[in-house]
Amino acid sequence: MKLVYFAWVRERIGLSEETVDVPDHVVTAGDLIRWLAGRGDAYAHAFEAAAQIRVAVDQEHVPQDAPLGPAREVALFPPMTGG
Amino acid sequence: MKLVYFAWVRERIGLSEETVDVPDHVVTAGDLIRWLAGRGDAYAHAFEAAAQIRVAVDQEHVPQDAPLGPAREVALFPPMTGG
Amino acid sequence: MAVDEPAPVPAQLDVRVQAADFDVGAEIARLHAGRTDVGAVASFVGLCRDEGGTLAALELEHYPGMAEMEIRRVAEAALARWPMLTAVTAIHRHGRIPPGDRIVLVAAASPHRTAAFEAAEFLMDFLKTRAPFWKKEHRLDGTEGAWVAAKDTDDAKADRWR
Amino acid sequence: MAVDEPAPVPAQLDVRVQAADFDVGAEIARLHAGRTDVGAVASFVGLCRDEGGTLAALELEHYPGMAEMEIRRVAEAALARWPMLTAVTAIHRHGRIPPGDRIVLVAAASPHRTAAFEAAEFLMDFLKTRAPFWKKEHRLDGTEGAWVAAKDTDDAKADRWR
Repeated sequence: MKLVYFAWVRERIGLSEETVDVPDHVVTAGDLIRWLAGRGDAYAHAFEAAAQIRVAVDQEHVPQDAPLGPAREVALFPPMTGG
Repeated sequence: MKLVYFAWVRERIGLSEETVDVPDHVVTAGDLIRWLAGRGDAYAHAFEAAAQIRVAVDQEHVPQDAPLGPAREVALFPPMTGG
Repeated sequence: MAVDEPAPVPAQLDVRVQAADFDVGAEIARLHAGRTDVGAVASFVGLCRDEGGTLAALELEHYPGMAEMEIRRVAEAALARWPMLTAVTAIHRHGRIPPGDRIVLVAAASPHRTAAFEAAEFLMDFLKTRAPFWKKEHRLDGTEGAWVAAKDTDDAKADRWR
Repeated sequence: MAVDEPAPVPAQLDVRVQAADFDVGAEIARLHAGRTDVGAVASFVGLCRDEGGTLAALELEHYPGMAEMEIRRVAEAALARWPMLTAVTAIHRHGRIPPGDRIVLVAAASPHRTAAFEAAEFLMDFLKTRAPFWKKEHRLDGTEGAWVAAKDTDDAKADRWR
């Protein structure tokens, strides 16, 4: 699964994107955030305020309780501040 | 007293402006409209829907029950349709 | 949203009543040129619209002097109501205006967007119901058109702000 | 106000995400050029604002592809909600933008003004809360600035429309 990161999520992890093998117990977007938070200090810092994190699956916003399904690209980022 | 007319009030009367001597019993803007309506068929037609007529005294909107006071210029016109 | 914070410098107020067309981009740019405290410019352009394909032009009659004063009074009411506004522009044309041409521009600048949007809509609502302009239709077939009737919905929109 | 009258031709929808600046006057003119059924164009320009005199620039990061798609989804929601709209334009810049420069333009055209005003405000409210852009401050003294925090008031504004 391709993961892409933006803004301070990207900065804290130190990567713009990566491809990961996600374990079977990761079903929802929220599961993915919790699993990523356990991958080391940088990830723990990026996802410490997990409820704030926004998720897009194949470039569409989804709530954290949405199943990821056969996602090609999952993006994780802070609340948007455009406009 | 100088009177100025706009839009269909002007067209019905056939004048853009005129100076009139107003009798003493004409105290309010509404009195003026009623008095003007008695000055002949053209005026009667212009002021037949008296409640619709808007009045400005010295270039400020006033309600029909406002006293005219020492007005220099009184304007009579239909509801505005600018913008 | 510091709605009650006074603007750091007096708000810029520009009201024009003119026969000539205006440059929308230049007017909007002028509302924030040379300053960095403006985050938002909301604007509105009103155009001569041909409902039935029968209109040659609208003739906009106005009350010279009062038209400008009344628009200025409306703009000053907007500045009093939204003290964070940094600038307001209102331009209203008179004379003969064919379908598709611009009639009116209002624009309001502010640090934040809500005041700018609200002020622009307020300006249009009161300009429609208070500025002394009247529209007469000229028809393509040469017959005399009607005076455009005032709309109750416009009065209702202005009444929302009271 | 024939709010439920379908537009006579399909509404024109123009969404752009770009580093370059845009021409506000040309964009607004394009929303009504060559047609006589448009009576109203409401628009909004958002600018880079320097709150404390310490900002060198905002860096606007975006999610390429999704940024344009999401703004398009918001614009399509506006066209569905106000079927009388004849055209909508939304342009959002990315990259480094100094104080005073333009960041975003939204504009909505309609026969009547209420739909145009409401749609322009709707577009900004949802563009703020849904379009994947993030602002980072760069300070004049060269120190690294903060990521701009999302505002609860922006969520509240978007929630008004639900």
